[in-house]
Amino acid sequence: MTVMSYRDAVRGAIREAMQSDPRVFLMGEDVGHYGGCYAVSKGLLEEFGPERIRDTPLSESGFTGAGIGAAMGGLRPIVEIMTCNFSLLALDQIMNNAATIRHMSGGQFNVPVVIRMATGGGRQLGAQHSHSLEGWYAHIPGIRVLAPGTVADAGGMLAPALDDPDPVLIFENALLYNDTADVDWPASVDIDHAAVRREGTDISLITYGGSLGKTLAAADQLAAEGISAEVLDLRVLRPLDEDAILATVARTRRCVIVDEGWQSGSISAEIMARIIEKGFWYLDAPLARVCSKEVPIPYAHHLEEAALPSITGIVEACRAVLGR
Amino acid sequence: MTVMSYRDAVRGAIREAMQSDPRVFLMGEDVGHYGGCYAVSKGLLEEFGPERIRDTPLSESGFTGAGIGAAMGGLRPIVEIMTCNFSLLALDQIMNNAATIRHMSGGQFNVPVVIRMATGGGRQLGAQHSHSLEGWYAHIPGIRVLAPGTVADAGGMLAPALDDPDPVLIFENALLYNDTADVDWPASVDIDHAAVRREGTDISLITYGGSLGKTLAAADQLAAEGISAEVLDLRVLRPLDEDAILATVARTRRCVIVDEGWQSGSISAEIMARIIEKGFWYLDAPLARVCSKEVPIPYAHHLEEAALPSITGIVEACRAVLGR
Amino acid sequence: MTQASPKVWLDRQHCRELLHQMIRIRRFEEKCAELYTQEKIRGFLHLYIGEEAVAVGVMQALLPEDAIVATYREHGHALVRGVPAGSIMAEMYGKQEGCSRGRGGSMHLFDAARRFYGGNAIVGGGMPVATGLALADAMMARKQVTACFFGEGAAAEGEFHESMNLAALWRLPVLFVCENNLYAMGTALELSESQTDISAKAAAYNMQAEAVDGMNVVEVEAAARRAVAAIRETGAPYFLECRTYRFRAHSMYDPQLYRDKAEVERWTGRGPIKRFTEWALEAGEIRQADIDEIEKLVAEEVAGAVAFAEAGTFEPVADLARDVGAERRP
Amino acid sequence: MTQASPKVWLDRQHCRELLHQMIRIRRFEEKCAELYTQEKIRGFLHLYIGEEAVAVGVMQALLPEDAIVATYREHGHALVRGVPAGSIMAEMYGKQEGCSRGRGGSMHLFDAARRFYGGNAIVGGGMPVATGLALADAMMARKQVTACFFGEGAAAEGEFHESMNLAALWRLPVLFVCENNLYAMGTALELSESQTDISAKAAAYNMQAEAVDGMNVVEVEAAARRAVAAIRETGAPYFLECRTYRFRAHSMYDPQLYRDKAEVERWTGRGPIKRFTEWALEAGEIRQADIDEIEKLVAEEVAGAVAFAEAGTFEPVADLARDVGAERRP
Ligand SMILES: Cc1ncc(C[n+]2csc(CCOP(=O)(O)OP(=O)(O)O)c2C)c(N)n1
Ligand SMILES: Cc1ncc(C[n+]2csc(CCOP(=O)(O)OP(=O)(O)O)c2C)c(N)n1
Ligand SMILES: [Mg+2]
Ligand SMILES: [Mg+2]
Repeated sequence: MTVMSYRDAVRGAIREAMQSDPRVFLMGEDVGHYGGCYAVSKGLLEEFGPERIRDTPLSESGFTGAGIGAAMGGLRPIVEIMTCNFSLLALDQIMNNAATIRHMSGGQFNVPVVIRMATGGGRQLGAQHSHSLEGWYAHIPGIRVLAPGTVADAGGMLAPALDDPDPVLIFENALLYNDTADVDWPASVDIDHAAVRREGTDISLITYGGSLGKTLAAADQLAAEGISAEVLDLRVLRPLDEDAILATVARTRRCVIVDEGWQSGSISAEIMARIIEKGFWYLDAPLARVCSKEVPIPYAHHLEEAALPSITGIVEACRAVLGR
Repeated sequence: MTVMSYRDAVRGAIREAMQSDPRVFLMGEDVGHYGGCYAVSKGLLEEFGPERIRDTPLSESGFTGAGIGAAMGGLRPIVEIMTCNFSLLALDQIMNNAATIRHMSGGQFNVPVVIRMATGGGRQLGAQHSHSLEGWYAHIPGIRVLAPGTVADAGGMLAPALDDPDPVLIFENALLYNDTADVDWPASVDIDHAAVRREGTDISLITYGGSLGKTLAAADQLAAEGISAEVLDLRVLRPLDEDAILATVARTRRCVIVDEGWQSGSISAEIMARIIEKGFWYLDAPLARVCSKEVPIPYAHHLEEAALPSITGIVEACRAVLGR
Repeated sequence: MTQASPKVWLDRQHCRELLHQMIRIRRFEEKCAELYTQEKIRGFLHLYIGEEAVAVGVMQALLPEDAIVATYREHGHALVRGVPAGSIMAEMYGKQEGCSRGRGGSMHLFDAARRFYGGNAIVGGGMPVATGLALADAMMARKQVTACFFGEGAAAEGEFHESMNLAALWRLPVLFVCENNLYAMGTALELSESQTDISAKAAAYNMQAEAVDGMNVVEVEAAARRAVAAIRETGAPYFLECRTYRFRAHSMYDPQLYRDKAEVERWTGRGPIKRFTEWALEAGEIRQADIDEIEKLVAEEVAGAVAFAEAGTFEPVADLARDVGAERRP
Repeated sequence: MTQASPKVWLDRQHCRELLHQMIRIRRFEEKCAELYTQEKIRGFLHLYIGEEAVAVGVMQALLPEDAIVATYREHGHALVRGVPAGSIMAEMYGKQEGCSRGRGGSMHLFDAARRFYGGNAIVGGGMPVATGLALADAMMARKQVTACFFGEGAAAEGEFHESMNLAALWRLPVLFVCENNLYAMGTALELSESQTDISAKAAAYNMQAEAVDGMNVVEVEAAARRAVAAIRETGAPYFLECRTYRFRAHSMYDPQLYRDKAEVERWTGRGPIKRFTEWALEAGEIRQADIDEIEKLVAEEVAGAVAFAEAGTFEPVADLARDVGAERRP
């Protein structure tokens, strides 16, 4: 076991992938000389040189598309889009190329690219820098969407993502980079299944990524009130681990979903839909969700806090569902 | 009453807006000399000249952003993005500027722009030209999303959209342009409410836009089987008319949602979520939905048909929900 | 016949080859237009008629290990690259014997064996991908070239700008081929570019750039050979603007309100096949008998392609979700 | 003092004004840095220190009816434009007395009364908007100019390309001001552009373009006046590249691994305030007493701004959803 931060885990995973496979390289804005905007890639330029730790111009569509092309050309690129806020500029390449080329070419070509980006609010960065778009991206067929919520997942998801013959998007919540944990290293995780992070019997809390910590904290508070909450970390937002979702709801018969996306059209809606379609008869109460308020995320601390899911909000939603 | 096509209705609405308000102009690719890629704007260049029927270069982000700026500068631009498939290139401008500026500026600036685009599959145009993204766009706070499914709405939604002080996106399903109907003209509709297009008692079918026709046809078939289906046309995808959704479900206690978006994360999921959150106790059966299959839409006719919602698929989903 | 030489060798055999390829494209597409009106081919169909000299000329300079990225107007490129006419036709019929299993249609021809990377229907969308293919070549020290075709309309897109800069900045072996046919759908070049000299735009990225008469197959071939030789030597990208003209409508839906018949006639008068044939006959490089034989061969090939497509089968609907992702993951 | 003249009148009063404005920005931002370490200001904070001559010089040429679009590094632009220092500071405190009601923070200063359209934190994202503002002016035959500020890093973005082309193609009255400080975060210009002469890129759009020493406020002002006069006369856009340098970190998080101290020192040695002060003292245009008075005035203004921000109030949480859309629709 090794104590490391989420940031170190991502960096360690990149290093190991680059050491073990010469086809792997990292490209994105400021991954090299700056050391990564979140210091994730600090030191890697010195170790691997500017060809493989490749600083790009500010050209999200261009370099994401170049990553797609390089993947088709036999490399295993890790494209870093600084934050998901800027990924909108690359969406054409992601949806119209990365996600479609295998199907559209009748299976002749595949796109083994990994696209990493930071996501989430909570740092007073305002409306253009606080999006949580991972759940929204999970709408697109042809890509896999990962949301590591723990240090172990941050370190362990990259290798299987690089092994995946198809495009994988990894959303790293920027608030997690400083989290530390004692983890097995080298980390080895799967990228297919959700994980129960806490067992419980009264209610299921389904969440992922940046909201996992808040949800576990809410579960602690609920425990103090005598409510036993199970916490399911989705880990993979596309394809959803429907079995795990249905299994936890079957156990507890009640469910609250926590998700930092704007509420309407968030992935929490999709999870509700799956439960209703296949687990309707398990339910003893309506489902509920705790999402971001439907506003551009404001700068002022108190307003931003009010806009994002909170521990109190989760606890209250659970109480409401449980009728307490 | 006047018989006209959906195309004529959109054109008529543009003409009238331009005649009555000198601030209104149309810009987009091939709106002028070509006559509009769906012939919507045919003849308008001759009538209004190239300043106000403004052909743009292929620069979706540039001219959409210019529309946003022009709106802030006092004009009332109608920006036409040829199809929603290309709108991904303009998403940064839509989400980071149009949708946020009012809030982010503390209410000082607003963006009265109307952005129209064609949407939908069904014409064998393949994976890059068959997206149905209107439900996906409905996730974004700060914009209004309209989906005219009738000739009257196609003609009547533009004027209130132009009057709206905030950005309005209008998705015109390309398969509807040739539909004709006998409508009141000038059309006058609201852009806040859903509309019951057919009354019924056994089950509610909730849909919009390009799926409305299929859904009404399915309701006809169901009627022949003795099943009375109510059809609710959402019309406005953001903000959703939650009252109308809950009201129809309260009446019929059963519901199927029909939507051309890819199933996971589609707007049908959001509708299910709303019903569960606020109408759970109305329900006598699980909800169901008929969406597009989660594949890039293929070219071959039989595969494309299998990928999109079908009348048979809707009828079968209803039977299943009704346990018949 | 593909040759690695930087010079054009205009012997008889080569003249025949150039003419043969141009006529193949022409007749194949004339057939496509016919089949479209018969509703055998559906969706969007963009014909290359009038622009044949570009694909034929450029393709001469490429080797089998080079890669190609094209647009929705790519029948010509696919044919000259060696994608079998039958598999292209079957693709447009939506048959599983098509080069994309019927999933792509006219706008999305793919062929892994020929390193033909599509068939991209987003204007400008193939340019970053081509840049990335070349990046892979550069990083793996493979002396390959990626040829990237696009229309002059694409030059206004941000993806053009970003790709040009990346390719020039990183010195990637891309041959950018701008097929400047003066119109993007109905939008004339002067309505879409403040600088209508596209090769001048390219030069502003510090990229070697050149404009040629795209109606002259020999001139195109010569320029492409120079360009490809330069790319192979320096590893740096090269921009070739081929000035050409589309004789037909943009797609099958286009009433062509934006240009007058006289203009079209002026251009068809100097069509690439017509001009080359006249010159080659005059120069004694080919004889009428050669042309007749080519037409016969091509007619057979096209008929064969149609027969192949007609005989093709439809992929089972049960396979719809196949190839959204890999069947097996590690 | 804003003047409509195309010439710079370097009288004493004007020299004082230029110096005063530059010192205002400098001291205001030094205070911001201090308040950031005290956690009074949060989020991202990008300082303009070193680049003051650009905003001060350009703003001299603009009239109240002109519009401004800036970036996340826009304190200087807002201050010189007349947005009250207190309302800027209150904004960074997240108070409702802030120029964006505390919703925007440092990166999103807005002021409708001064036609200050933000404060945009997407690199390149303001450029299409500025183009559109100018389009409105052109279509409404208003003789106004929109000044659009952005860094050299933005020049690689597709939105730069599309905006430049649109503005030049449609002849829109935009003054594009590229603040070329040689770095985009940690990425040096030569790592981001194949053509590092940004004004040469601009010329490729057939746009009038010019590069000036952005550390010399008088040179910037003179160029801006020429540019604005040309725009007002012709209606066409103009590109001004101001070569400058950021003395501080990119934002408060940046350890500046990508450049060495010696380079920074070389540039601070020819800082815009230092150079202008030395020249003006030498030329007898100002005296030490003027400087002392300016510093005193500025210190009072900054202290007043802090006091205003401190005394400000927080918007009620109940108002969170206000201004997502209009309160009343027709
Ligand atoms: C991003 C994008 N915008 C719009 C379209 C619709 N469209 C298809 S082809 C075309 C014109 C392209 O012109 P050009 O690049 O000159 O190529 P050409 O068709 O003349 O060969 C347009 C506008 C598209 N496919 N992609
Ligand atoms: C589209 C986009 N990509 C990335 C970023 C992150 N980012 C913020 S500032 C910056 C550097 C911009 O450099 P430049 O344009 O030269 O302006 P400067 O900061 O030097 O004034 C980057 C990469 C962003 N805000 N927007
Ligand atoms: Mg063209
Ligand atoms: Mg810079």
